[in-house]
Amino acid sequence: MDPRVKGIELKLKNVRRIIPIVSGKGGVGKSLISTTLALSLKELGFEVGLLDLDFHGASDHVILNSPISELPDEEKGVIPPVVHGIKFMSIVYYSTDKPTPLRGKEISDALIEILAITRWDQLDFLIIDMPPGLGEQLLDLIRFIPRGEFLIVSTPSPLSVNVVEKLVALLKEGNHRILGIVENMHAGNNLTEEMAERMRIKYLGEIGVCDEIDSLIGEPESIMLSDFGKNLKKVAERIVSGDRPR
Amino acid sequence: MDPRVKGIELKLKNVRRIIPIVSGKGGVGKSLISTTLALSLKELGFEVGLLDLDFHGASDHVILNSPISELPDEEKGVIPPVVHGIKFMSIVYYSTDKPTPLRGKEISDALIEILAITRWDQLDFLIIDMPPGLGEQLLDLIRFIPRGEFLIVSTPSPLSVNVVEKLVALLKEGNHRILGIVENMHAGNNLTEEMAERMRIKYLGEIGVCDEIDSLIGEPESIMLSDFGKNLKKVAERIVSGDRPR
Amino acid sequence: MHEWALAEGIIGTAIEYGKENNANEIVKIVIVLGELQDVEQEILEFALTQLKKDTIAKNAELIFEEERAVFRCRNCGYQWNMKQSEKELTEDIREDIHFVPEVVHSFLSCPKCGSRDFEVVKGRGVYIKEMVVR
Amino acid sequence: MHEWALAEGIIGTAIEYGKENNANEIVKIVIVLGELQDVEQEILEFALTQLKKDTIAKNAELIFEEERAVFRCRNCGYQWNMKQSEKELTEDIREDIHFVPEVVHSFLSCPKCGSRDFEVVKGRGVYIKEMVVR
Ligand SMILES: Nc1ncnc2c1ncn2[C@@H]1O[C@H](COP(=O)(O)OP(=O)(O)O)[C@@H](O)[C@H]1O
Ligand SMILES: Nc1ncnc2c1ncn2[C@@H]1O[C@H](COP(=O)(O)OP(=O)(O)O)[C@@H](O)[C@H]1O
Ligand SMILES: [Mg+2]
Ligand SMILES: [Mg+2]
Ligand SMILES: [Mg+2]
Ligand SMILES: [Mg+2]
Ligand code: NI
Ligand code: NI
Ligand SMILES: [Zn+2]
Ligand SMILES: [Zn+2]
Repeated sequence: MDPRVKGIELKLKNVRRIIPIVSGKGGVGKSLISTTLALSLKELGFEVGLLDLDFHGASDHVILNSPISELPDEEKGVIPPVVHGIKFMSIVYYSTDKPTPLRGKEISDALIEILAITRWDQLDFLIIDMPPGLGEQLLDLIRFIPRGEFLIVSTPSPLSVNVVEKLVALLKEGNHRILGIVENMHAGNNLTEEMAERMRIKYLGEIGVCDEIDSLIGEPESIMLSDFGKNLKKVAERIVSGDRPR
Repeated sequence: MDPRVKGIELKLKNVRRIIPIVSGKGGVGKSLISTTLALSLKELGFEVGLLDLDFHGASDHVILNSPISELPDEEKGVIPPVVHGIKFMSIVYYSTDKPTPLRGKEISDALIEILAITRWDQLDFLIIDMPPGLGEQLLDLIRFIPRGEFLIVSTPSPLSVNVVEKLVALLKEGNHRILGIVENMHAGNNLTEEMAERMRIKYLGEIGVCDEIDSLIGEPESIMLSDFGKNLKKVAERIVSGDRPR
Repeated sequence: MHEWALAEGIIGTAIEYGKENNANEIVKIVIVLGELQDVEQEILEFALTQLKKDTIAKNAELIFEEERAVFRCRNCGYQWNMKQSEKELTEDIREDIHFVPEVVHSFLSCPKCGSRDFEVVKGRGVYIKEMVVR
Repeated sequence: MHEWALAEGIIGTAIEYGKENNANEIVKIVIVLGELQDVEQEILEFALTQLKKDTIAKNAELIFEEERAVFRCRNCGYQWNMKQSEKELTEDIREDIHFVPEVVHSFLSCPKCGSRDFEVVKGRGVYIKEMVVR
């Protein structure tokens, strides 16, 4: 028997809402949106955690410019370091940002381990940055955290829409909760909005192409002040809707 | 014993060069580059195959606007249908472009099966479009096709460079062959070129941001005529260098 | 007849194994046929018989064993078989699966809880279970 | 002491299992400690002893078994153990692995062929091997 599965449940007991940021497609802005959304919710007064589950393509520590050379403190579990006001956990603390050539079974094991030892304690929101694909991380989240509320990200490219639509179909078929879709790098066409309508999910708004974003990586305060940050705050408010910090 | 492993070797016997298009990072243009590179090599007179191994995010059939409702012919194996002059194989012929929620072991099995049954026969180049990540597809290619010549793709974003550098480190450490790196969506900074220098791999050229590319998806002839296509032809020529069609 | 490709793998593997073990001849090959992939024994046997001519496997006895497919749900643990999924497995879908058994995940889900996260425990496809060389 | 979190999982699992089986008490828990994760038995035992108080596991006997780590290369098939990788496994790296055993793939490679594509066959981490309820 794997005692870690029960461990996951216990560790997330006091986390009010869990929001995995998913797409199926890579490079659509999941990591930038995860990080900026976490910072936005913090700004609105909530207690926020951010978990980077994209083991092969971990990015949130780069966006946050978070130090990773020291191990998180141990105290009846692992305490996620507070970075820019949010509790942040990533495999990079342990892999020291070296390549992690993990196969599926290993990804699943690492994911379960991290969820079973991280002490989020009281949180209003846990934002989970997900890898592309429909693989282990997605299937494991569905399995171990059925109450996750998925936030879908797509760009207006037909290549993105084709892949994202499959993810949405899969989530809908399994009756999983979908908060809605955010269109990133909006570019004039309506492909994403039409897909949202076709799939009957909420269109939560668009983020335009923000030319300066790459130069702001590592400076989260500047990201928050950029057009990207401003647009994302609106998305954050829509997600929060009536909710108030406890 | 798994007879398919030997099958792979036999099926690739008459394929002269095998070029997996990799990045580690998603959304950097691997699929657009794979497809356009295959078409460019064809234009140069070579016999070309294109294999889409990104099972969760299969895109090449969308770019090529290739029909997928009919199964490829069976004849002492499976004959990859010829699309725009190139032999094209993808899991979508069999999944009928429905969502394929596969875990690692299953990805590996599907990959081995497809490689073991597809009859490429005589080819000058087999281009393999790879998924993001350092997972099953990458590890299996390394294992089953050690003679692959990896073509790396990155964008100038620090988020891309951080991930791509890990992939390159992994490939170099294992003494795998690296053709070089293509910078896509070039944007003024030198991060990719500097990384190429730091990692001692060849910088094969840049492709600028091509605003019309999304509107050309599904029209490969138009892609070939676009700035994207023109830039990629230069990359193709660099890859071919002295090689001539047989 | 994509079975020919599978047969090439089998004979190729047998010969390689024989050589590695300095065998003069391959006496017997036991081949398991998984129910999911639904490979026709006669077709495979025909291809194998053609391919083993003029090799050290030319006199090899070919033995076939069928293996029933068993699926297990990773979500609820339920186990089931092909018969129970008969309705979903139309002829078209069976043919897709015949080529790439993993696409079964695009078409089936757990009959009990509906999850797509299931495992093919047994009966996936073709493999060599045993070989006798001399 | 992140062992506390592991202990919570173990006691939580044991109690749940007990309830599902309508048990009055948990008599015994056999816990395997994989060498790779290097969990200290005393610390884990202390945490378990604290956590089982006032539960149906309060009198449970705790039995620990060590499991040696075995690695196998997927590329060349070579099998090896921790001792053979002693040099690579500095104290810092051992600590990283203590928290997330999979990061061993960032630090080790096959001693024979150099491949990073290896499997932890045995001795990965902590699991419950056996439980006796009444
Ligand atoms: N709104 C935007 N405007 C311009 N570029 C963006 C925008 N959002 C994302 N990007 C670009 O896309 C790249 C990928 O973003 P990232 O958050 O890493 O995506 P993912 O996590 O989905 O792979 C970034 O490096 C950045 O260059
Ligand atoms: N040179 C380019 N200029 C503008 N957009 C591009 C360019 N290359 C790629 N893109 C955009 O990036 C997206 C991802 O490309 P794709 O080939 O699917 O990447 P990958 O296969 O690496 O995920 C495309 O949908 C397209 O919108
Ligand atoms: Mg990301
Ligand atoms: Mg792609
Ligand atoms: Mg069909
Ligand atoms: Mg360290
Ligand atoms: Ni067939
Ligand atoms: Ni510890
Ligand atoms: Zn089920
Ligand atoms: Zn090895």
